[in-house]
Amino acid sequence: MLTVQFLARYRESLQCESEQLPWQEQWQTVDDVRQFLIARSGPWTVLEDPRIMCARNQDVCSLQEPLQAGDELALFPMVTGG
Amino acid sequence: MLTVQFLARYRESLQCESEQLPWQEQWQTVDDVRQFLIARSGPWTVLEDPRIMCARNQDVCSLQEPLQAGDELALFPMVTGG
Amino acid sequence: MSIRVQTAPFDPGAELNAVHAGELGVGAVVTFTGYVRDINQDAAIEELFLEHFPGMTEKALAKIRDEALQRWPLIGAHILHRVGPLSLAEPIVFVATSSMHRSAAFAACEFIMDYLKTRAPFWKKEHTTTGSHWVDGRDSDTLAAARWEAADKETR
Amino acid sequence: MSIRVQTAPFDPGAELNAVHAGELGVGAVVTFTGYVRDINQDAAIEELFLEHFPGMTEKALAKIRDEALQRWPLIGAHILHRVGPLSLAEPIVFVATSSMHRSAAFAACEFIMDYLKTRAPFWKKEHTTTGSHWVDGRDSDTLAAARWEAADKETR
Repeated sequence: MLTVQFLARYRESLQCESEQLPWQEQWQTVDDVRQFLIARSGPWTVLEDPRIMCARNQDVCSLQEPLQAGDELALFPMVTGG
Repeated sequence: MLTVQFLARYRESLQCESEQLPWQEQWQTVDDVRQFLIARSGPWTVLEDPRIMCARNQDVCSLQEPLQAGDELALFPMVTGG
Repeated sequence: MSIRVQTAPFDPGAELNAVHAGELGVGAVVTFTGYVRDINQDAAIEELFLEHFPGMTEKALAKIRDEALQRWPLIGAHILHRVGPLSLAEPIVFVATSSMHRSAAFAACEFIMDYLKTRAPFWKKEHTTTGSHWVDGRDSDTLAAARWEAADKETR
Repeated sequence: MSIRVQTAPFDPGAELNAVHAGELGVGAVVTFTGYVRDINQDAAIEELFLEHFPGMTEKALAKIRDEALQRWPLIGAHILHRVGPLSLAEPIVFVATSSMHRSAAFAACEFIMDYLKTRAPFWKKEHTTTGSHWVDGRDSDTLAAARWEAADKETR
């Protein structure tokens, strides 16, 4: 299982805050999961955003970060705090 | 006439706050006046301080700043505010 | 050494004074305060909403604070960030760094802001008379944060 | 845009809040506050005395402030400095810079402090249980100010 959270603009576009995905053996990195979601097409193409950010288990990481079953992945647009 | 002010540590060493010097034609820069004062020897050698600072008419300047009759010169140790 | 994320307004002046009151031996305190602008290109802005990622926000800020503490000899480093609805001209963020000497406090305060702007999970949404929109991230913030990594490599 | 030199104590927090209250459109305020240390190598220090050069002090500070305003797009720049007798832990100096964006406010605030430390006519004298002595100037301050001149030449 992989928990995926969508934040801010992505959450609104997808009308989805969080999703549990059955773990797939071919997933190696964050980007593999992102491509899997984009392939759903329609609103999911919002994840093609070139400035997309992600966090694995609540630590900001790159799209090349390795994933494993049980991880919590968050996908979110470029941050704008401060 | 040249007015010379001495500040902080220099004022204390020289026991002099301010002095009016008759203008001398050979004075061209701040350093010429400083050398004239050092030549008095005794406590005046305090002005040999390699970190001495100066201001001409209340603007910080270098020892090479040109002077003219009527100027107000201030000689003081390295500043330590802030 | 506080990290606070809160919906309640705060008083930057009281925060600054608390830094010095709480730490012995402090010679220098540098603060940054970010405010909701009270004039803007789009004069129709009525309110700002700050979304965050509750599970991660304080952890992300603590990580940034800890990296500053590793890089510079600080006495203290404090981060306070509002979330939820904010009115025009209200303070959004307050960062304070204290040290014996000023250069460390200046560098660390700017470092914390540059990293907060690019790594802490906050998103601004502007509510205007004609609707709401998410504020775009700025490449200038990404560049500002990247400077510290470049500086880091140079000195290694 | 105030320049103040005063014997009366001041409240850094109130000064920070006044900067924002007085200026429309401010997004970022950076402050520096310098304090008399309340612990020191020489534990016998009882009081600090700040001498200045009354005819020149405000003029020198205004010149430093004006140079900062020329170098960076600031909304405001404020300098407040105590003179006369100061107790341990009291604020000595407060500098605040405000701008639309933070990098200008950070750079200008540090620039003002580096120049104040090397060009403004203030001298510290420490009164201890065993006597009084003038505080020595620091070469590190001269180097900090020189950095800005080097940076200036590079970009010309």
